[in-house]
Amino acid sequence: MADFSWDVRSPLDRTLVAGPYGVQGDAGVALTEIRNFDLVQVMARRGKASEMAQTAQARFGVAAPETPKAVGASDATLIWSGPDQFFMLSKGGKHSIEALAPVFAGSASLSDQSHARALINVSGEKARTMLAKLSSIDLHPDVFGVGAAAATSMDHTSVTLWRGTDRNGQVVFNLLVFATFAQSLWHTILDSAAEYGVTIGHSEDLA
Amino acid sequence: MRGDQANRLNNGGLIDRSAPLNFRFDGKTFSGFRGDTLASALVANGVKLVGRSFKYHRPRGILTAGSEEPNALVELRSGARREANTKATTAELYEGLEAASQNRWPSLNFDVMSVNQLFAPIFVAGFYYKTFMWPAKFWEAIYEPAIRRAAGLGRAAQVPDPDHYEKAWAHCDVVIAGSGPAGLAAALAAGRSGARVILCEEDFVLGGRLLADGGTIDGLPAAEWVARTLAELLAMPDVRIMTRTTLFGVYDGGTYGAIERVNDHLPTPPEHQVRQRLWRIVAKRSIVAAGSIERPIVFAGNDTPGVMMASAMRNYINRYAAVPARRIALFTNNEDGWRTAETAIAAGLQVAAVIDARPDVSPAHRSLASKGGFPVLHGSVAGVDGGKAGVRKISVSLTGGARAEVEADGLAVSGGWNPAVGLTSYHRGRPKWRDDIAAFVPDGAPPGMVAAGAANGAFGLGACLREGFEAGAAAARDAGRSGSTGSMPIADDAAFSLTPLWHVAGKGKAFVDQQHDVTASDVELAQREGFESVEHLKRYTTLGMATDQGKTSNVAGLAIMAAVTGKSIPETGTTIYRPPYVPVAIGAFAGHHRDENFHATRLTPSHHWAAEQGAIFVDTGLWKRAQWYPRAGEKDWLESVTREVKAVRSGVGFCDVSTLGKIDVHGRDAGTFLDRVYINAFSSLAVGKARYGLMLREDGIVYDDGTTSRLAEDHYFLTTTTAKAGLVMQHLEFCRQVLFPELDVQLTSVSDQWAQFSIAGPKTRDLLKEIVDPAEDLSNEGFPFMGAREVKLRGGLKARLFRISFSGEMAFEISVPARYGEAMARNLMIAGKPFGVTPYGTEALGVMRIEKGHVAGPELNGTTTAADLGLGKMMSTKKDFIGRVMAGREALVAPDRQVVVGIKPTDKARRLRSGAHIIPKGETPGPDNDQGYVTSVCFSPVVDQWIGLGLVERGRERIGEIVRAHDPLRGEDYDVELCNSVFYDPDGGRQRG
Amino acid sequence: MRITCPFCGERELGEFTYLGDAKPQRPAADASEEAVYDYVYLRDNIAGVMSEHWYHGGGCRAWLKVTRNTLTHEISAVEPAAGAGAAKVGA
Amino acid sequence: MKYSIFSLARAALSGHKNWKPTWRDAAPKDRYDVVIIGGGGHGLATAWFLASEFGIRNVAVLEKGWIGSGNAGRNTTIIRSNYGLPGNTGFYELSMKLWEKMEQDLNYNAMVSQRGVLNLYHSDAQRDAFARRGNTMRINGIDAELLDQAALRKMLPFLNFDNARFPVQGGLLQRRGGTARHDAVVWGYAHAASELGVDIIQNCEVTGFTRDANGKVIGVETSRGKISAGKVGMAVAGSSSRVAAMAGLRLPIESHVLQAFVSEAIKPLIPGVMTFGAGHFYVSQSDKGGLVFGGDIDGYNSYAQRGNLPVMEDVCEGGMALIPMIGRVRLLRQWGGIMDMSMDGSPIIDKSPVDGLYINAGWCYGGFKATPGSGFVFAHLIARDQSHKEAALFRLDRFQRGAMIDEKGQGAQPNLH
Repeated sequence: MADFSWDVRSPLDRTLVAGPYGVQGDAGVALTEIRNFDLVQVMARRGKASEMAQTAQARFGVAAPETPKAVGASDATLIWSGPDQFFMLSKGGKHSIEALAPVFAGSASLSDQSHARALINVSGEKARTMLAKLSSIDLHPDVFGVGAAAATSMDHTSVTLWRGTDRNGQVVFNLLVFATFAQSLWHTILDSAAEYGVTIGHSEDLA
Repeated sequence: MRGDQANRLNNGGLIDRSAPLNFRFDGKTFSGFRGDTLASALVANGVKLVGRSFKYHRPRGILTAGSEEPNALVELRSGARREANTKATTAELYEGLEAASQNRWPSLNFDVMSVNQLFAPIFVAGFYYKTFMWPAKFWEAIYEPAIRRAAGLGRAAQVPDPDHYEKAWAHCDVVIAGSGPAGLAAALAAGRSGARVILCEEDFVLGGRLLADGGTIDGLPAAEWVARTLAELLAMPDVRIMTRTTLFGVYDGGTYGAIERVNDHLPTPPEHQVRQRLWRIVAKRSIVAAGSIERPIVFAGNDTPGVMMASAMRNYINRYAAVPARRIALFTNNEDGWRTAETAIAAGLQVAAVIDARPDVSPAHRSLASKGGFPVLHGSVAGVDGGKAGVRKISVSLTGGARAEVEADGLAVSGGWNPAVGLTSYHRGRPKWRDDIAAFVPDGAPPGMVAAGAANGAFGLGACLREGFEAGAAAARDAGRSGSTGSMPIADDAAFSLTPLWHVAGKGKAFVDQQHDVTASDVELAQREGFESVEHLKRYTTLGMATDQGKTSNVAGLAIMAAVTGKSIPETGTTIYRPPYVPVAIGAFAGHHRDENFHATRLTPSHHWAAEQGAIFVDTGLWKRAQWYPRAGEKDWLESVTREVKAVRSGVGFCDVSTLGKIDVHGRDAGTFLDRVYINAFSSLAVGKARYGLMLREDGIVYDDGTTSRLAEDHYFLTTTTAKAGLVMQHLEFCRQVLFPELDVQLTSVSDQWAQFSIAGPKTRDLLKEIVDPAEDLSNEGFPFMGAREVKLRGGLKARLFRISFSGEMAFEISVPARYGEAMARNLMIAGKPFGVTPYGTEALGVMRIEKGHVAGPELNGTTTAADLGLGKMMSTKKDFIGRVMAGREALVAPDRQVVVGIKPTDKARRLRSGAHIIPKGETPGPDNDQGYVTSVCFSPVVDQWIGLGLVERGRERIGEIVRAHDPLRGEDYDVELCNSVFYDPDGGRQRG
Repeated sequence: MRITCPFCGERELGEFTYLGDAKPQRPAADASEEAVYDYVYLRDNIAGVMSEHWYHGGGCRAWLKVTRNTLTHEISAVEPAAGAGAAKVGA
Repeated sequence: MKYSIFSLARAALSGHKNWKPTWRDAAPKDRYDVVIIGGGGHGLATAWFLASEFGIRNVAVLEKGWIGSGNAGRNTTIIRSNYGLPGNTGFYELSMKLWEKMEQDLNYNAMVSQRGVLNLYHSDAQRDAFARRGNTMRINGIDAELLDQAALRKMLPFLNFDNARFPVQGGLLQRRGGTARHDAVVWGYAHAASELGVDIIQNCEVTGFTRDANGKVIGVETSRGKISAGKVGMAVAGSSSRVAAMAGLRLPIESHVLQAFVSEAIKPLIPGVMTFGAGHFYVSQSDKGGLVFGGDIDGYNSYAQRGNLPVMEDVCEGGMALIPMIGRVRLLRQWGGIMDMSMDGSPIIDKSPVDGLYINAGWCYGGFKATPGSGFVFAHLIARDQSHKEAALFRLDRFQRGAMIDEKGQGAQPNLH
């Protein structure tokens, strides 16, 4: 019997080099790849949006977002991804597609996207300035506050962007990127951020 | 006076005398100061001759001090960074700057091409339309190359631009173009109201005309007021001030284009920084406070070096402490021009005379003249003596007919002011004429935009502040900001009186468009020849089409046209204003998207593993795919590919096919939905089964194909071709949301979720048994051809397994979540080792599909029907589906259509090429017997010769016929046999076995 | 041009794909070939206010009906396609 | 008035005071044998061919603005006959042959310059498609060459071969392709037609058709009064649907905006016309020195004659990807034209379903190169009531019959052609 193992590799595994990048000194941008998460697309069946919402409320204790928002539950984040649909982001299998399938049976269709995306956390004093080179949407804090989310495009690539809770007094943006585009967009992000100085890392923890 | 800057004043100016800078112009070294432009530094060094004109190669100097400059164009920098046609008047001086004059040979001072001036009597507007026609062949061979070499201006770099560019977005309530008094007042009012403001200033300092003309605002000298205002604005967190930034265009929905010259003032951009940045600014309101442009008066010799706009002279003297001339004559038709006389006297320069075209001069100016000891001549300039050394003598025709001469080394000209109406006119709004200032002012501006201050025809300082402030307050209000605007800055308005004067008739060339050498008589000639419409005038004479975009010439040109046609200026009208407001580097519009970053790159889950194997990659859309895996000793790609094909056909191989589009189709009505989008039925497909599907466009032509599996009663897994993945998703969403909204269907792209591998060859099952949990039944009975279901792998991982074959061999496709993709490739290698497993690339994939006669991209070319592809029988007659009705049109079901057929050369050693045409044997090729062409070819190891597929008229009825493959492009013509398109295992026993 | 997606808010043109006039309705299964030809090929090609299909593919993937003036590019209304999201349509 | 170097030299002696208008600015008469709507290149060429080839000289060309104010005056001046499908191939070659003798025909220098048109390919599949097309051209007697990368490196060393996302692999070259001075084509046809008696009437907008009891078109109503006509031809690409609607017709056409760009003039840099195969960009350099370039249409219905930034950026991205030395060359002007985008990307030259009305429409973004050919075959159709053989497939009813001429294979979606 052959001897083989099932190593997982994140889409940025071969590309990401932890440490400083670009201009030396205090980094204006911190980039962290979050690895190995569960991500499930939940889409209401026709005419079943309110059933789906009730199911989500019962399961997660929070209302599923009906507008472009990210809503934090105790052990998961629900991110709006389109009309009558949302992403369920979590860790550790508790809300994996297998776990959720029976819960939403009849009210929503589920699609596993855990491997279809890379998750990049962008923070730092220059995070917003840097993202203005990639994103056409207005990220001013009055417009895009904590918990705001958007299904949008960066560099002609579809992304899901939401603003997490501030960390150390600084904004935190989360970026879900299609896995096969991730390396390409990563390089573009680095090019855009280099002039501000970058700290690069990766993590297994959802921020 | 300091060193070689002989024409620098000892005091004053906004230059930093503690920061001297060396620069070179035409190989000669000069010095200037930080705060200089190249033009001001040249002025300070007494350089008058800086360029040659486009057509006649006339010597030219510096006319203006801004982006409207037609003459002082240079090649800036050298080598890969050489920039043609850079305006010396806007180029900031930096240490080591290198510039060269252009459009001259061998030197600026002695330019051979200036012989063109001798032919000037012939080289009138449009002369080239009337000659160079005989003999016909001479145009490309002789005339045109000569014209092309003579034309153009500067030389562009001939190697790739080494600098980087980027693009960015900004959002605000109010964007303001220009930071003169109107722009600053607007920013103050809007900023104080709490609005988010972006103020764009093309200069490197704020202030606009205040920098040269000063004045008193709120009781403060202008410079102090600007500094105070700037401090207040900088303290507002949502006000952003962008210098070196020109707002160049306005687009729909309140989107504005701006170019920021981030590092053009440095020799090279610092590391990690861009040269320029293109901004897309989204604003609820915009205020054009771009000022106005002083206009010349057209007279003979008006292009002589030393003739300069009156306001530009003030710029050089007041802002740069640089003296364009020691003895200055002023030619004006308005009050404002007199400021130059005041400035000259204040700077201790001589005023030779003021030539005023108006009947009256104000008492204040009369006393200035008597105090300054210079004459005021009522009349106009009739000619200028000079040449490349600059102005010497000016002849004046006095009101009443007498003549006078004035000796001077510089002539300041003011013909009045034209508001900068570009931005307000880019949505095809036409500016309107105002008689009181004899100028066009904005009208019909794009939604949300207003003009204020001089850009709106308000020339007084007080009026500029008032209009700007009010516009700023109103814009903020419109954007929903209600903070207090505080008090409005106050200043006095100077009187403005003007007597229109456009053109002084006289002997000698009088230039309207100096860069393009369009003279007043060219305008008259155009009219004579019927080019009376301003657009015809522009196109016939090229008036206004030079790099200054007609900023100093357009209005004068149409005024002259109005005069000769007897129409008024507003009746004559303006040409359409076109963006950008200033020329913008192409590199900036491209930004990051060049070289390898032109488009994004998509990588398959096993990409890095394949790279380790030494795979050669091919671009397929955005994807990099392994094309083949060369091995040491293989002499070419064909040898590698042939090895891969043989390995699959005799053993087992695998290929990453993750690039196929993959879509989860969920919902109670998923089957009904697929029945409508595919020509064949899917609602009848059993759970656990896969089926090949073909979809048409609504016009009946084949759109895409792929295998779709039913994983559950309400869940299908649909695949598309790699090329059409995104488009099919869009099409299916259209069907779901627009055409069939009543159906319960949900669609999700899972293309990136699954790493999918095709495993093919007679030993496939042997290999799979090593990977898949032993409890899974992979036998023909347990997992028959076209089966599809989830399986457990050894180690517990779940995968999807599909028994489908593109190669014609016993084959499966296996999907695992993408993060396991690389592990899957490695494990297939390990598990397959005993069976000689061989990774194969897209070339081998292509060979095997051609051998099996499967159609792909070259056959699904957007013009073929299902029947053309040999798939007509798949079209269900029991249901409606997209494309059904249009597919039945007469020409699409005609018996003589070109259909897919196999093709092989009769000479087995012959290479077949795609794109060769099919001609009946024995006939001379021509349009009437061109019966089709070869679509796909490969060297088939199993047939042991080159084979192909083609689209050939009635091809399937002609199996066995020998025809010609005619390929004149490659000089080939050979016999081929039309044959069955399935070259390999026509019964399909192998894939079912 | 910027389109206010009813789900996402105002977004720039690059996120959207255009299809065309939203007025022609796909004929029923039993319609004549002439009716289908008209649907597929003939256009009013309005110079003025027109209702159009746009796809927010770079965002929420909703199909939209956009009312836009083809002379000025001014957008006066945007509504989702009947079947965008999960709303119940018809019986 | 005959134009030549001699007449120029003579005129110079008199200070160019004796030149006559290039064409007569005519006032409308009550009746013409043929009225052509549209004073662009196609309309004026049609009038000239009617007069010179078909002996019909009582012709008026009605132009709502100034002649050449539509797409004739706002295109990127390319001429070529490198089409691959029956219907197009022969027609565009007919047109190319007319370009080759235009200046002598018209006594006007339109600066027809055959410096070559090169379509670049970046993949094997593109090469194969070009091979198919190039062979079609050769079989139709048209010049075509398939060049490989080595040949291109020699010919155009500045292309991005080595640092490109989609490296250039080769190209299909038509040496007889090139450019012509667009405005001069309009003026040349106006000049020559006017000399033969054609009335060119500017500022005359057609507002309706006059019909007889049987519905036949017998004239037009205009901003300058009614004009009766034996036959009426429309050559108003960009406005075809609007004009056809006055006769109650709906066309398989949408109007879309196509942007074009010109850079500042620079010394000769780019020899011929080239098109990027991996993005939307094509470029040539005018005799004056400007790089004239463009790309794809903006992609939405529009009559606004102006475009938006995304396409402008897309075009410049293509330009930089292909020719990275143009980064510092500045874009000087941007404009937009309204394209008659047909449902298969090919034109319509046919009798309309309304008796007496003839249609010349649907040129997409390819109308300029067709100017002389279009004028010739349209004049033929109007004069003889029969399609010229090289225009026989450009029928209006081809969509009903399923006989589309779809070079790009995009089907009935005009913004994809």
